[in-house]
Amino acid sequence: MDFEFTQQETAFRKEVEDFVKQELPPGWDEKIFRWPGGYGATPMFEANFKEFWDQSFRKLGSKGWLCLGWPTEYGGMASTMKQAIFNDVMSYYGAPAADVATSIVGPTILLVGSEEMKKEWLPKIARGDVRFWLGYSEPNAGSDLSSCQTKAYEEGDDLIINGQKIWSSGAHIADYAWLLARTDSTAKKHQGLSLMIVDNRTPGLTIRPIQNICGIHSFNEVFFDDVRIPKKHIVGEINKGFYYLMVALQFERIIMPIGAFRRILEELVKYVKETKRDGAMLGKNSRVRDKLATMAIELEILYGFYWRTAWLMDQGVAPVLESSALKLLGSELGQSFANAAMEILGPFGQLEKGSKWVPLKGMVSLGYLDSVSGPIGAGTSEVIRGIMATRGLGLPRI
Amino acid sequence: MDFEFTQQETAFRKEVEDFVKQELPPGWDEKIFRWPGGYGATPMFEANFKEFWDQSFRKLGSKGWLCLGWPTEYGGMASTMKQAIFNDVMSYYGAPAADVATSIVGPTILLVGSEEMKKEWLPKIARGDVRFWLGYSEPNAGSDLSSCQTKAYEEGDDLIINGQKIWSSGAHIADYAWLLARTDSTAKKHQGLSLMIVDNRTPGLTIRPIQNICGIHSFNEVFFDDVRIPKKHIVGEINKGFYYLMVALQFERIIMPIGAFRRILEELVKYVKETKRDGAMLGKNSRVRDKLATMAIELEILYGFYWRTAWLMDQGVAPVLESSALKLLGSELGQSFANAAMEILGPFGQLEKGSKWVPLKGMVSLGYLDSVSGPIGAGTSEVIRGIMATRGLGLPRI
Amino acid sequence: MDFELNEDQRMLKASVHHFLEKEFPKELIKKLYQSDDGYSSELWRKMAALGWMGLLVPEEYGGVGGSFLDLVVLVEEMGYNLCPGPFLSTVVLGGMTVLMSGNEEQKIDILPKLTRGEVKLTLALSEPNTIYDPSYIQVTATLDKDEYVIGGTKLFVPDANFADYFLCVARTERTPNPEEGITILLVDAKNPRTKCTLLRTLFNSKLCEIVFNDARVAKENVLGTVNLAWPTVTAIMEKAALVRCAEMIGGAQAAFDMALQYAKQRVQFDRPIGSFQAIQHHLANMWIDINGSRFLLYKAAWKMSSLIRASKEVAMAKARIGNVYRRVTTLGHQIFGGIGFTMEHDMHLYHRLSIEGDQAFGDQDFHREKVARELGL
Amino acid sequence: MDFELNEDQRMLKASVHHFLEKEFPKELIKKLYQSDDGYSSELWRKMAALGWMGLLVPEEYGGVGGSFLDLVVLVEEMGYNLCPGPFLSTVVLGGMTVLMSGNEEQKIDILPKLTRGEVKLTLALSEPNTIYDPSYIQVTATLDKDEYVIGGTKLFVPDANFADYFLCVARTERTPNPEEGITILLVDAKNPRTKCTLLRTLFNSKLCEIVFNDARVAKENVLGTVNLAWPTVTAIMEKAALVRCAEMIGGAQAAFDMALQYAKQRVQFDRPIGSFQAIQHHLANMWIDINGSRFLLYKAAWKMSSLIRASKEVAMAKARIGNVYRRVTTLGHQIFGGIGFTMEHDMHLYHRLSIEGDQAFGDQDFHREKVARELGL
Repeated sequence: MDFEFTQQETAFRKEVEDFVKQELPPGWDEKIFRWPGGYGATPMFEANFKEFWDQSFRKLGSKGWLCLGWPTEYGGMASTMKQAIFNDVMSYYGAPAADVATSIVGPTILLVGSEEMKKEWLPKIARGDVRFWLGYSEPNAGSDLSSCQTKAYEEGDDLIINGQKIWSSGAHIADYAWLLARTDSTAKKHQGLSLMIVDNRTPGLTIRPIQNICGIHSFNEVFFDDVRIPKKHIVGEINKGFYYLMVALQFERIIMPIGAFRRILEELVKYVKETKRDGAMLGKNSRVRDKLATMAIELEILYGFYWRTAWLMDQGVAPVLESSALKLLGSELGQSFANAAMEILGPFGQLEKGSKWVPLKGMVSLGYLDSVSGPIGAGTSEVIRGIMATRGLGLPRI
Repeated sequence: MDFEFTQQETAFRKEVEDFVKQELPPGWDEKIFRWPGGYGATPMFEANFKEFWDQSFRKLGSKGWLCLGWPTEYGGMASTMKQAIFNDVMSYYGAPAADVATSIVGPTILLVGSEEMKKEWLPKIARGDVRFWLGYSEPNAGSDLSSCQTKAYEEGDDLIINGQKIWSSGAHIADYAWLLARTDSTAKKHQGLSLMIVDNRTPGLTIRPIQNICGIHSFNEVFFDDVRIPKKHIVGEINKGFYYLMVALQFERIIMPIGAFRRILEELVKYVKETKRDGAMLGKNSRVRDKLATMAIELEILYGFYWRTAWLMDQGVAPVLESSALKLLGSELGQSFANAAMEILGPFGQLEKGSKWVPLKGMVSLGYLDSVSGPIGAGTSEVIRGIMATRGLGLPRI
Repeated sequence: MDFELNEDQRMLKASVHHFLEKEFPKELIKKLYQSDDGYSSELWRKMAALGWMGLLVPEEYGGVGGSFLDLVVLVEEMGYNLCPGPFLSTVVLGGMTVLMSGNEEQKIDILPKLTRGEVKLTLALSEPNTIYDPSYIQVTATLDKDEYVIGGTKLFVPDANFADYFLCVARTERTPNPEEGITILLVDAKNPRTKCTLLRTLFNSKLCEIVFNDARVAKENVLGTVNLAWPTVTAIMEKAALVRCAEMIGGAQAAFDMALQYAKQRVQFDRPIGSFQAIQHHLANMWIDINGSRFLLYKAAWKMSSLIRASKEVAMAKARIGNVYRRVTTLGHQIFGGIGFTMEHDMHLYHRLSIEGDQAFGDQDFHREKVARELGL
Repeated sequence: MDFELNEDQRMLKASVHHFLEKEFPKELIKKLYQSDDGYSSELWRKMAALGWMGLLVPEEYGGVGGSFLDLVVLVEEMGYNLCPGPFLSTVVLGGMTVLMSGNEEQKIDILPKLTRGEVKLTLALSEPNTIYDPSYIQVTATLDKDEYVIGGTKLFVPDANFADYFLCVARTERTPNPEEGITILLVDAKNPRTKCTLLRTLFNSKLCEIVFNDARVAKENVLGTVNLAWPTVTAIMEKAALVRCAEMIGGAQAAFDMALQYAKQRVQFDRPIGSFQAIQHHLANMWIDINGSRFLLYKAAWKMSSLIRASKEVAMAKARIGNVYRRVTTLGHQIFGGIGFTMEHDMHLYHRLSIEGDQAFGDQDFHREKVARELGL
């Protein structure tokens, strides 16, 4: 056993740290904020950050940091551990680090895409040139993606797509859809679905914004009305989309912005050490101490699953249990951090960004709202516990 | 609204209180102990208390206190509220108050029994002359009683019973079984079951003790080998046993020994006010204070469901949700009281009865074990939440 | 015992429910909450005309002379429908304080107007360094001839932006016992040396900062006895905490009702999600949480109505119900999934309110500590 | 990073597992636990022969010279199979204390015998009025010529009934700093002026009371420096806490394995109970609890092995793992239902041990407070 980074990893961590401190615009901390574990306040999906984010991604791309986990022959460093280190550091600073293209589209194409597709898409993604949105959920297919009703029928060399997607995070600032659609209506639910790439500019594709409860436009509804794409945009084999999607789940987990938890905890500790209430330092209150100690312990456990998942992936193992635990605990920690922070800060926690008396830049009030999305998005906690039990522990399905 | 007892109820409460204080043998507190919410340390099922218990029941019977909830024409006072008051006071003192006969057999016969059966059994039960055990569970029918495999086939005017029961609390000190058996093997699972009364002395009935984890013999296995009983011992209509059993559930809930919670809380409060640890009174430790305050609040809520269930029953309502909540919270409180008490007492809590340094007469170590039985016995918490959801809240079954 | 509302209370409950449903559609409520002017003066007058403002005001001052329990019934329904406006501030923090400690002149001056909906009040208590520990109250009022001069900053004053009068809790004397030397002063909100700033919060719930910059008020404006106001403040905080509990239970019930209905309709994996054991258990737990806590609420309210000391019951209710409201709305979101996470949906309104209610008038830790004291610890 | 045991550790783990499974069937374990003489001297010798007692003892004293991580691997398996006996007391409380602060003579005298299983030790620290706050240690040792005279009562001393020597933590001087003036003395258990009484506990786990009635020991029996033993005590308590964590994780894993297997087999409502969502979620939560905490355990153990300060990691592990063990065995009982509630079943053994382990060497509150201090609070 060894719980230290290698020298090379330590050096890499330092390099990322130096880079991000230098590159982030002054006052960045005040501008953006993402509550870890939540999906509602993701700055990369906000239109006003698009330009900065695009530029940043190209810079990261030029350093080779958008494909750290990919094999070296595709420009990567074949190290999920490095990717995890990178995400940890970047998310601590609220900096751009990973998106749907780098964490889901790229790895899936690597795994199941044709040579042609690899050649076409991987370099663009690694350079940070293209952004994708995830076209999975539909009004009647949320937890149950196999109920996907968006249809794509063949017509010559093309597919014609009709249907509707929802909760499409960042569709409005992305270039392409990574779309799940039904290509065989006669097959069983899971078996007739395909993954495909759709250019956002294709005629018939309409995007309508949804405002989430954080007051942010991150989600969209996307309508497909006779949208025509070339068949070669199907990823891997036709009708295997659902299985690809399941396999890709593990990639998704490791992009958790785990460093943001670390940051919040540090800022809270600092706050209670500096703040007097009712004549005593908050940090001397044993109830406050218990809450912060518990947060620190739970975060340490989350890091355990985080590093272990990365390590297992580098061993070539698909860690169903570990990566599920990571998602589950991450979203629960998002909630328990928000709850504990609110309880520690008292009414000050409710103040919003910009208020004169607001502590921690107003992140707690935003986080309190956003944190309810954690156990809902990207697989509800109920679904994930079920996956752990059946696929991970071998318990029988119904 | 009114949260006070009536004058009559207050007077009754006082009468019970005076009675129990006078009647309990000296040192009773040291001898017996029951952890509320648990099923493993019930003194009424222990052989060494049988004589005292039998005598006490006859005394209570002579005062008319074993059938407080029954209609006046059967000797009762038609007041579930009084029954609840009675149980509360008696359980506070760890005194005999109710058993299977008075709380389940009697009320069920009242509801569905024939006139003949009423005449035969109700007076005996009200006098405290007979004790019953509950023959529901089997090795393969625990949560799922409808899977009952004990069979009773008709032969002339008799039934011949074969099969096995388990977790039969107090069968070894009781006179009769209140037995669930399959009388129609061709019907659907729920529909072929009957309730019947079986004399423990009937040939072919064998009782084998089971020692529970509290080290107490309260449970038994009971084997039926061609046990012959007269058909007239069937309760109500044949093949309706499962439905009777469901209806009777509510009666069972109100016998919770709720006063024992009150007693434990009082004793813990007293203990922390008198005990110094590490130079300070335990009661001044804010973590201890939080735990005791939380216990008090949760107990108050339990009392809310307790009185409300009694009140609703007196209104003629069958309170599915309230009585289920009562059982659920009662068993959970049994666990959380045991956990909190252990945490407050530290290693002293682990000491057993009789030890020189033991606090609270050793009830905490016993309670810690017994409390795991609460959410298992008389319907697991999982089953009860399901009943609340489907029968109480109208959610669809599968 | 009797667990039912009486006939009048049932009628009150039904009529409030009906009125709010009709007059306060959720669209209006969302608009009101998002605006700085979070109530409708027209509807405020209608509510007054229905007797809501004067529910607790004795008939001699033009009120209805109802019981505290009646108020709880009313507010539970207001919570159910998220009724916005400075009701609790005016009626409890203001009206009940005047009723408890005002002199006859003050009562005659204020209470009839309050009943008619013509005057709005609030109590200014918390400060940057204390939520409400009298030892750390730093706003001072110093007698200068016939006037008190008030200086300092109050924080999180509810609905101060609407108020015609602030009831300012100030230190008028340094004493060894911190609970002495506290006085309540009636300050005209138009006093030029007060500055009220609306704070932006999670629920935009009109919590304000008030800076008193040597604001002068006549010494006739003292409410109650100079230096001896702290017991009044404590009593009012207890009542306000309990009324807030009523609002929270109402809100939790609404969130539960919405989630239950949705669980019966929403189909995933070819069956209603309410047929899944995990969702069933969530809903059973929510039901228990709400109904168990409602007992605490009504027992405390009944005691108050019956003029029996209810400090322990109020502390129990407040320690528990804020937590329940938060849990219920969090599970409500979990059951609704994505659709509940949108601005158009109503669930987040309840969720926002739950944390505010939990912290108003003493949070869980505060009230658990009170329960411990009531246990004799 | 590397999350795997090395080759030697994997072999150790497998051989321990195999040995215990073979030599300690559950029936024997139940017998041993229920008797006052809770271990088998024959098996104790076998364990010694396998090198378990001397695992951490340097080769120069006849030991194996293994790492702390090796010990954790060993004890995790011991916990899995509920291996009874005074192992932790002898090896950690006794052996490691001698190793850390004994002089050469003492080491040469004790450690080889300990390694061969010929001598058993324990540390007497807690007292009726303190679990372990040095300010309240009341057992005193007073120098009288060449001897220390020890007086007072120690409580909850593990395995003192088996021990050949007590390492008694006594106050030798009153000092302004309570952490000074504490000394460890090696007391022969046969000393006629000591009285050891076995306390009956939930797990019958051989916690003892020792009364020192002016027991005299030669001053050569001081272990380490007079008056300056507290840092040693703290260090030993940290190690003992972590070793106990290893035992608890092993036990939790065993309880989980049993429950998982049962959930796959037990049929109710015509399907395996493990197909019910509620049971599935219980088991998923148990898996997360155990595996999340095992990370804390191994990280702390690796730090100790690497001689990196691990106070924070140990406190995190101990604060969490006791709770996890208790939760896992409680859910284990829930899954087994009635059958698990019988004496013949094994689950209750784990359940009993879980509360004892949680409280040994500092409970959750104690260690959470330590974590808070490590956070700089």
